Amino acid sequence: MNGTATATAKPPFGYLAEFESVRAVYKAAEKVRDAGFKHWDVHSPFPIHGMDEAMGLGRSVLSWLVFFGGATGALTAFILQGFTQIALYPTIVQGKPANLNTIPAFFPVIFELTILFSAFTVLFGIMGLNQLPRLNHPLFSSKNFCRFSDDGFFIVIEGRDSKFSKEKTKAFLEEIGAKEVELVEDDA
Amino acid sequence: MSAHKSVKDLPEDGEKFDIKKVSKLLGMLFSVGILTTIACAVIFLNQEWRATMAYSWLFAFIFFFTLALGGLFWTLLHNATNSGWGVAVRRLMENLGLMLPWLFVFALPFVVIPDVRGALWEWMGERREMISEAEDYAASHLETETAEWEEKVREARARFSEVRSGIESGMAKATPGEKAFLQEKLDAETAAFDALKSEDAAPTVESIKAHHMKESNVLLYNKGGFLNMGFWFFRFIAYFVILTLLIRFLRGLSVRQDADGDEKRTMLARRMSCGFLPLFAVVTTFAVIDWLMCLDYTWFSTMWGVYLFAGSALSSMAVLVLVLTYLRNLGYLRDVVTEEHYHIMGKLMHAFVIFWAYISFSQYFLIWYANITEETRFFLMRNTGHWNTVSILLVVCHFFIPFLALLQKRVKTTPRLLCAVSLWMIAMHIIDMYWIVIPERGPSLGAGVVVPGAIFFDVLAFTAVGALLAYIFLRSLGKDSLYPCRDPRLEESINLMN
Amino acid sequence: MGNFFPRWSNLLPLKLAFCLVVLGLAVACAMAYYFTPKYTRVGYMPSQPVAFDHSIHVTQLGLDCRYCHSFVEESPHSNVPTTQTCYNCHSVVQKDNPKLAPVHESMETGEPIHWVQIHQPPDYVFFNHSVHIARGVSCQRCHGQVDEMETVYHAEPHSMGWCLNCHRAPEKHLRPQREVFNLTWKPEDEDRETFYRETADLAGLSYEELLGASREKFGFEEMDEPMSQREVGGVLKEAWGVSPPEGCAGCHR
Amino acid sequence: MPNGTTTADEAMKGPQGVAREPLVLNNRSMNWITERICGVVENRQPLLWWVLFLPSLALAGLLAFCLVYLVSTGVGVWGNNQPVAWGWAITNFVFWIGIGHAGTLISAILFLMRQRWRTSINRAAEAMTLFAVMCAGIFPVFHVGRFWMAWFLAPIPNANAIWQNFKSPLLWDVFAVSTYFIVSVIFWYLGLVPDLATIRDRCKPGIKKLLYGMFALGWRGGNRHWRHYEMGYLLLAALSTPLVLSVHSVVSFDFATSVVPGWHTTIFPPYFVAGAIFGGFAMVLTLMIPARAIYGLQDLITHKHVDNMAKIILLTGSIVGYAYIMELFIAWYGGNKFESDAFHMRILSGPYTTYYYCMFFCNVISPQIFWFRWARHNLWVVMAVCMCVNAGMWFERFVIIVTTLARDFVPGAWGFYKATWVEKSTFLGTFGFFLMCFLLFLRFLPVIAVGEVKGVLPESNPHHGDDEH
Repeated sequence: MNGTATATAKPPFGYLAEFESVRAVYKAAEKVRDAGFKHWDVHSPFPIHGMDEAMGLGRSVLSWLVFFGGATGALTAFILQGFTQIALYPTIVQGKPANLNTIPAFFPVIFELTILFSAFTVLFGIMGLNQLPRLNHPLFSSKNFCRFSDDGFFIVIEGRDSKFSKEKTKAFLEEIGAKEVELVEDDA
Repeated sequence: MSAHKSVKDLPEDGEKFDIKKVSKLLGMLFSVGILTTIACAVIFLNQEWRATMAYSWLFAFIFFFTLALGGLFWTLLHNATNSGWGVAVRRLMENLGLMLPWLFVFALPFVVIPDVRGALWEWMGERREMISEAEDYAASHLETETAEWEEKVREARARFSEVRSGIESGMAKATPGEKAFLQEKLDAETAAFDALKSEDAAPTVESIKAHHMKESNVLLYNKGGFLNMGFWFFRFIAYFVILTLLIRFLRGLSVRQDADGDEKRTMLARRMSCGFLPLFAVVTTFAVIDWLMCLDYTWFSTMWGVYLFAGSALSSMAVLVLVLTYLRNLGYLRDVVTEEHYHIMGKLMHAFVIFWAYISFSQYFLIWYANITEETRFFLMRNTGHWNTVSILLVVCHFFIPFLALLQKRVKTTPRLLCAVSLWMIAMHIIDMYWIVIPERGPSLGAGVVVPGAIFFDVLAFTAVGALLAYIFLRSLGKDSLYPCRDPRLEESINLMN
Repeated sequence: MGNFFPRWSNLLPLKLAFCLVVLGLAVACAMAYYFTPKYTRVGYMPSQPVAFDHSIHVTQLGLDCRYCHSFVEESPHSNVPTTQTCYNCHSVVQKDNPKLAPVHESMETGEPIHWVQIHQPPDYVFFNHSVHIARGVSCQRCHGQVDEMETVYHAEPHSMGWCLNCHRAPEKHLRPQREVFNLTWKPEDEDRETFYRETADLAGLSYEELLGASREKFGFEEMDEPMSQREVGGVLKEAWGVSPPEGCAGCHR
Repeated sequence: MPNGTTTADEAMKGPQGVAREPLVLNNRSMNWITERICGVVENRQPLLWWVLFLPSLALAGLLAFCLVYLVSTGVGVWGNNQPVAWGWAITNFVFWIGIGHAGTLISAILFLMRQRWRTSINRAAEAMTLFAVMCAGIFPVFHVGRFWMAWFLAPIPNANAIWQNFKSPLLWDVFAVSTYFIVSVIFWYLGLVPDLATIRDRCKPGIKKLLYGMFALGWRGGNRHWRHYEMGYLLLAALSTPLVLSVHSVVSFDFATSVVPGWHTTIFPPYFVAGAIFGGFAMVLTLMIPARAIYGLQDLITHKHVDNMAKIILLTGSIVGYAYIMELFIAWYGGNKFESDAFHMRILSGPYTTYYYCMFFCNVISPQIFWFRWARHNLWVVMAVCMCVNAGMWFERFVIIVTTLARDFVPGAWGFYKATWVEKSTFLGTFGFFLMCFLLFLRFLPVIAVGEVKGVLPESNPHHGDDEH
């Protein structure tokens, strides 16, 4: 909207190329990967099966984070219950002793807190790894881009990629089957 | 990402397992099986060892029974859920289930030798004793009891006439209100007296017997409707007849489809499997109630059937993984089964590891928490002394270790690793079954906690049943194609993507 | 079409989250301090209709607690003295002191003095003064150094946790029964021989037995070493068999 | 996968042979799906929405009134007393918590099993879960009497220097239900993020765009994001599955850990879980069959969906039946006098035998009609059975709680329980609150997971059309 004066000084955010179908964007992604680009992404209304391999991405590290999140939860619950029931407030109720032999009775809460902590790790893990929330982004200034959430399939090659060049990249994108290529400025 | 595979590229008649390739193994299994079976037979013939051996045999039998039962379950589930992924391995499930009719042969000692079943299921002997004792008692006491009853009636008559005359004399000078009250009293007295002197109240052999049985063992008497020999035999036969019919019907459909490729057979199998599932549930539940829960007829748990089912489905999936890998190593099923199938089988194993833990924890937990005398016996026996070590071992090794192992995708998709887990799971299932059957032996036979030396019998029985069944299983693999080669869903299955 | 959200909105969520965390911690700390009886009760010092000075009566004049709170040993409730009790002395002493005007007025009209109650357990708590007194819990343990107060105030929180502190470890607070009303008593002042001779009777042991057992347990060597609260309380707890209730039904009946 | 022009009429007849049915009928395009689902949120609501919303609002008001009346007057306005101290309050709690199980079940278990038909119904079912759990939470909170003291259940240090009794099933319940609610909210919200982005991108700048935009977190649909998102979603599904099982198991522990006859039986945990799924699916169908008709979503929520859910109802209903029979068998077989008497009282001689037979008919007999395809494909029959099941599951909880408490060990302590108008109105009010929340959800959020439905279209497979050459 604004950004006309400074846009020339700054490098552009990148090229936004639209593709016809899932199949087309998938094939194109394989080519972009093979061309050796680093800072690029495929935008689609839903996750495309097999796109991680097509883009050459590995497995998400989220599962490890969640494993440790869950372990923290289990430990928290164990310490919370052990500490309060055995050390701080040992009462003999339900005919159960106030020592570690009562551990079966602690299982339900250990389980619940494991799940709770894991779920929080998932939520904040996704937000952290994806650097969300991010409400303002150069891509949003493209009128065309908003169709990514409807039925548009896009490949974005960013300007900060070392292989990026204003002319060649555009030609490359058109060559791999882009329907329309648009230069997105880093204005916002 | 591999290219789409077509059924057309596969051999038209499927792959047949050539048993000649494994003739050495078969020969070994057969000879070991026969030798150990003879040894077992010798032990059974020995009066002194028979009871000890009975438990060993039950342990061996029930372990393999649960495996075969699991084969049937997976076949049923696969058909009923209209599933596509498992077509490639369905024949293996069917073959595993097909061991059920054979297991009847191995169950024969329980039916044929009275001492064997008597040693295992004490209610049989106790019940017989209870009945004969009650009969003797009834026969010898009929006269005295009748005399006693007559005496009682006589006394009551005297008392009744006294009361009646008293009331009647009182009625003469009573107010209307009092009259009604006295009349009521008189009616009650008359009714009580009539009841006592009526023919029904007269002691008979039957009534004395029933009364005596109730007195001597009320629990066994009350359970007589379920725990009696006639019904027990009927159930025993019925279980095997039903299970045999189920598996033969489904496998028959499947094999006939190999020849004609008729889609309708798939539809029929699906419809029938849905209907068979309730039947399967009932048979499984009562079979394990009969054979395992009744090892101690005083103990009970509503969860019992589900608990055995969970272990059965889990370990039979492990067996399927092992058999599959074995066949693939021999060069079969290479084009049909991929790592994706392993992945799903691994996931199912994982699910059942959790399910087993859930069920067994719930069962233990509720009994432990409520702490009611009649229920805790089972766990008192297994959570004290050396058996407690086994219990704790089960918690750690039947749940935590495989759970953590199967958490990783790599383990589920690598056949070698999944086989290791499967072997582990089967070992744990052996221990689980041992832990269910064997602790009952020592106390039942009056030989302390553990019968010394009996473990050799256990190993022997296990080897005998195992080797022979493995022999039969391998041979039955060779009869038909190793996968349903004309199943309409085969293409979907071989292109499986997780 | 440009971005709907301005650029500064990108960092806003993080800033907000940070502020929320700080705010949350602040609120938690504030509540932990200000919403507990430690804060809400302790220090409560209402002005009474008569400016009665405990420090004069107790410390200077040496009046025993029981002179005024006469039923504290027998009754669950500790009574507040009647006007007549005041008049025992003040009909003569300081008769014309203007501070005593409400007392005279009360005496004339028969209307009791409206003392403001300071220590008030909730109605669902059954607290019995007499049992505590009978087992060596001094007034001062719950009401503070009343003997030095010019105006009485709430010295201890009287929260449930505070009660439980003592119920869980009574040995930290017990003293010989004769010293319950001695608000200046210290364990160091206690004479060991007297203490053990008295306590041996309570414990049903001989003096030598009790002394020997304690010597082992508390590790003193000389008889004239000063005694510690641990020793006094520990021995008394054993001797009396004190095991205060820790379950709910002990106080909430 | 053959995908001709299957229409709703053809789908009615069911699958021909073994071919797989398409999940979206009439070959709809992605844009059509977006328009249709977002249209529900963006367009004016149909008259029927208002017709349903206003009475729901009124009933929710009744709930508020009843609760205010309860608190201001005292818990005595409810009919519970000794010996039946739990009565309707806990019956309703277990009932609503059970309803709340289908949502996460559909989302999690069916997701893990790669049952792609879940995509059309999971969003609504999850929303239903949340509202049902809210309704459930009301009852125990107010049942404690002084509900402003309910924070005593949280394990935080306080001036009382005591700690919760972690050996108590009731405390496990607190943990289980609150964990379940939080995880369900996370699951639901995570699934909503891409769809909120869809609505955001369609909004004109304004307050709506601001709100949807804020909650969409600036989602851009990049595959580098989808990668973590998909993994996270999978993990949440994997976590929610045992969580669903645990919640109702823990609820069953409230009963089964005791020694009370009729409560203490080891099959309770799986039996409660099956019952919860059973009742939950019935409620999903009860809500979704009208909703799809009102908003014209028949191409997305097809007969296949109804058929599958009917089958799950049949399955879980039969599992519940298995548990009933096992309970009866073991009550007789176990030889415990009190246990067998408790069941004798339930089915033959007690004051509440009618409830038992209602329960048995509604839960075990009525779903058996789903063995027949015509019944699963006749929406009226499906609705009728679902209503039966909704009622039957309430009866089940009533039978378990009230008949047992009214007739426990000592005849001298027996009693009779009758609910007051306050309890009845409160229960009715929760239905109002539930429906109100659900209607508001329909109004403001995408009722179907837009992105996920697009993902099950044949053309969403990157290899779609690879063979045709």
